[in-house]
Amino acid sequence: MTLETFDTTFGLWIGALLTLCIFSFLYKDNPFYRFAEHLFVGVSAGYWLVYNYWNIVKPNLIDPLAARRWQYLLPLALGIFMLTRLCPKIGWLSRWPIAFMIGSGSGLMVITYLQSNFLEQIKSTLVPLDPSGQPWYVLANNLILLVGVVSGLVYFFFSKAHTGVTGGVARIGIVFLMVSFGASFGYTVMARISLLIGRLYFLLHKCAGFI
Amino acid sequence: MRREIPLIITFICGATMVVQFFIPHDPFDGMKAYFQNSYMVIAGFAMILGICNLTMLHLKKVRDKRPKWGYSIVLMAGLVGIAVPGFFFGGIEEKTLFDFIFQNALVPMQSTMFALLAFFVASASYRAFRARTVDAALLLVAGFLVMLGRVPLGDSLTWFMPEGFRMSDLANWIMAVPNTAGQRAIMMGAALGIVATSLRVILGIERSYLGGG
Amino acid sequence: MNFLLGIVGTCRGPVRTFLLALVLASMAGGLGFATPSSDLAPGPPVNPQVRDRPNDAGSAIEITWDASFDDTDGRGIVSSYSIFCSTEAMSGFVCIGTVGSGRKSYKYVDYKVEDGRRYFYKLVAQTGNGAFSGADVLGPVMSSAQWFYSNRLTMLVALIIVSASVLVFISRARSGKELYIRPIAGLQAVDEAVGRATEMGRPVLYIPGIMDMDDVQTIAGVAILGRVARKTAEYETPLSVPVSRSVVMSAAQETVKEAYWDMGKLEAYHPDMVRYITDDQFGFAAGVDGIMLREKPATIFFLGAFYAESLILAETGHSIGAIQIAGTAMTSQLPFFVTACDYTLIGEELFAAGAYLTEDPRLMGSLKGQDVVKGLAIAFIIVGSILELSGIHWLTKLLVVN
Amino acid sequence: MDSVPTKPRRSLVDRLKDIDRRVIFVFIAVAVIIPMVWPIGLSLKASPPSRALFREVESLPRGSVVLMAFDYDPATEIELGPMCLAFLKQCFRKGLKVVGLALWPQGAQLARASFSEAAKGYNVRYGVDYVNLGFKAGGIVVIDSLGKDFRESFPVDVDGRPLSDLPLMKKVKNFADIDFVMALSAGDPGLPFWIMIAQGRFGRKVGGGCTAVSAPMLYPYFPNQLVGLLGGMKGAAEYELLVGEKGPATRGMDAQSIAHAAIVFFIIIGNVFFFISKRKQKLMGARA
Repeated sequence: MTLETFDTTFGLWIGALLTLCIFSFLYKDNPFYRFAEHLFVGVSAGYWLVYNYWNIVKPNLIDPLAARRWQYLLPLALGIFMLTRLCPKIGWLSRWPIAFMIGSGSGLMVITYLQSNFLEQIKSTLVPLDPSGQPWYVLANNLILLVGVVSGLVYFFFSKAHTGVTGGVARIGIVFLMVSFGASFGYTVMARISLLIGRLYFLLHKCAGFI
Repeated sequence: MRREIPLIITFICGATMVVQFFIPHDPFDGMKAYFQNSYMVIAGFAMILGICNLTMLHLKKVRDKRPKWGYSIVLMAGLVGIAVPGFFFGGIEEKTLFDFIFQNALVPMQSTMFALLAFFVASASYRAFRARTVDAALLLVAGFLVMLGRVPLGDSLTWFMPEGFRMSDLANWIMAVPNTAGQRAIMMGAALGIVATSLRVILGIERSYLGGG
Repeated sequence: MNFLLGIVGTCRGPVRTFLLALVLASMAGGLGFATPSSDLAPGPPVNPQVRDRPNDAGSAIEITWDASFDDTDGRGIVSSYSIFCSTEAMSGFVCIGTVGSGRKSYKYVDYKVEDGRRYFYKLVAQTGNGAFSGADVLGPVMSSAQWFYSNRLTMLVALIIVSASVLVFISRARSGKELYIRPIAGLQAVDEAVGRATEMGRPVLYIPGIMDMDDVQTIAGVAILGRVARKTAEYETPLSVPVSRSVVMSAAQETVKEAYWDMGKLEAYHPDMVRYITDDQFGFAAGVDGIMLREKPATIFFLGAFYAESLILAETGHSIGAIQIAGTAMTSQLPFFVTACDYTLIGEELFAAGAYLTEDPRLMGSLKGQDVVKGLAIAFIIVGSILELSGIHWLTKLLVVN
Repeated sequence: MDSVPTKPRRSLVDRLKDIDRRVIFVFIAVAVIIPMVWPIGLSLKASPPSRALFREVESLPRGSVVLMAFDYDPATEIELGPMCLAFLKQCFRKGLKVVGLALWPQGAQLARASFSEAAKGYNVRYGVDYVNLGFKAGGIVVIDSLGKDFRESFPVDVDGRPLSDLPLMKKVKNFADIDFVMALSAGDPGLPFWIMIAQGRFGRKVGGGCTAVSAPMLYPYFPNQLVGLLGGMKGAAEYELLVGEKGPATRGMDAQSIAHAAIVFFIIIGNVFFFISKRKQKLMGARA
């Protein structure tokens, strides 16, 4: 057995054991799951720490600073301020980087959501209504879609009680929402089963050589 | 001042991000990338805090010999076991110890945890897909039809229908028309909620993240 | 050609033979007689234009043209186009780029220019054998930076409308005008859910999603955490907040601490109430599942941004018999929360939660402002659909934002 | 959390209605494992997009060059891997040459494994009948550069050998030398980009394979821009059927259909029990 095949075999066995440990959770909480869970949390936390350093902090901060690009001093300062939480006396400084992150995050969200999830959605509701060159049933579908979008929006009215006309339209909105939840759920079932088949294929084929 | 300065920072950063969208001119054109880069770096530094928190909690468990403290040792061993080779021995390239642990421990656990969903999807649908109310019935019927339409069985059950009106076509119709409508209404509503919340954050009206409402 | 073949397919007998012959003849014509020899110079690019590229930070000139007459189906002898550039009109042209043929119209952007300097361009079509078309000198042209994206005017208008209506109603609400807000079941249940945990003597588990603080859903989740923490402080119920991002941990610690301080229960606060698990999506799910099984919380809140872990968490929470209140704007995960949780805040309802729980007039005013925008959007959609159906498109064209 | 108040002695119907979820878990596990170990071979009919892809590849003359993109990762291998194997076997059997590349980082390794698995039993050699160019970051930009010269983005193959050392790559300069493009894609960058550039701009014939989740978004491209499409495990199983190589997807499809049927069955009995117990309650209410 060469070192490489030993590596592979050993690795497969670790993978198989941990896979079984996690699956044991389905029965109930037990020492095997607890072992895998703690290992999982520890290893993944370590993984992301290392990943963060090599893929974010080094290329996006250390390398540019080493190349004397001084505009990177600001993120460095903010990063260090973040760490002041470790000393309670000046811990309040950590609010600055948090404020920076929240501020720029919200600013970006205003723009992206207004554009792609609001204006673009209005547009994609309206554009397919152009009657030229479309069979009637496509147009009918697009009109149903329009009714669904409008009534769904009415459901989200907060300052109007759901009574009378508003209530009736909101009711139609709920129908669309419920159908959409059911459909998305049913649609995902198959993909989730594929994941399980993938894991079992790993266990039965690659590890046990069954099939 | 401890509260005012963060509010000013939030306002300046937020306003800059909004303004840069409309101005192609220097220096606004590079602003978005710079800010995003900066907060990635901040999050990178912050990870040290998270790791400290996790370590302290579990070290305390071990020190106080609290029930099941042995698992805390497993956790610490996992953390140190991948971080030390990742930082000092060979980095994160292929065929390093770091990569070995990633491929053979982390990836199988991630995919298995993900695969648990196959079971949970089944138990959730058994419980929730019941025609208790009109709403639940709608959920049930839509989900049921789409599920059947996704497998060959669905079409075989509707063999008597003309082509184009079988179960899979019905499922596709549900996905394309009522489902899209519902999703779109949620998206548009949520977008407004997000925009309004962001505006309140930028203007300092929503400040609970600084502590206090 | 396809059209003819289609006809052939539907005919039979002698008619079919005749038509087939016709098709073959026309094909031969296309191949043999109409194709010019490749040694000839190809026709030049049609309608070549140069201009400063609009809506940019400068240093870019855009060259556009339509296909040469020899770059069309059946006469495709043009293999590529070459672009030459110089700072003088008559001399010094250097090739700066080549573009492959086969399209109807073309665009090439020259990024190696200085703002405020005059440039001249030449554009030639060439064949695979190296024959060139003639070319006129294009230009002079200068690049410059602009101060406004002309194609984003619609966005600016939309932003002004949204901000104005939100801000107007906030200031109105501040001045003491009473506002009605319809009940939302999931939010009415918050008190009861915390109360239940108190009665049972079990903790409340609060998960503000798995995304970082730059996501507004997380901000909303942490804001609601502040309200829930006030209640747990009041009832002296244990609170546990596992998080998957370190910055969220810091912000959540501040929020919870402030809430306990406000309620005069600072001695009951402990920083370990908020604990970091791991940045890993499924590692976090595994850790939180473990917490659920061991701490057996009576009430679980999922408020923030969730991905595929949503159902793993919600099903485990259900299996231990907890009351679960979820809320997210992730459309792909809502179905799972709806099926597995007792109450679900759908999309915008998550962002409305702050207003319900605090009854802060400013937040209520903001909700009213959002409603006004929704009303405008509905009106716009109805008017727009009538226009579209009657074949008038200017309104939808306004919505294009790049 | 059920609306029915718990009675001291519960009837069978009530107990079945609130069945322990672990019973469901066992059924799902069995429904998946049994067909995987002993395939049933449920009848399957190839759908038009799969058949079209198969016919198109069959019609390629011997020696034609097929470009194959491995734009997926281990998470989606269970769906896309079997397609890849069936397709490669068809190519090798027909004497087609295959050039593999990846726009996803882990695709290069998957390509290596798939090539060596598919090559078993065929007289094919690396460098002559197939090559693996490895991974290149950049998505659409990489595809665009292939229109000019493969060497621009891929100066060497996955093992660092220069392309000039590979006999197959001597006759492949750019898209003009590619007869067919097959893109296996799990997301972005992926099939839409290949359609946009390879088909739209360079007029190559493009076929593809994708996950079940993204199939509805890609179906509209068929048949004008996409010659054929394999969607999810079902598409892979159909292709195995067409090629005549029953493989993992056929087993997987059996497992998937049965697990699906099991869930459908549970939903039905869940409702049946629910209605029976509701009627019983009503009757009891009437008596009281």
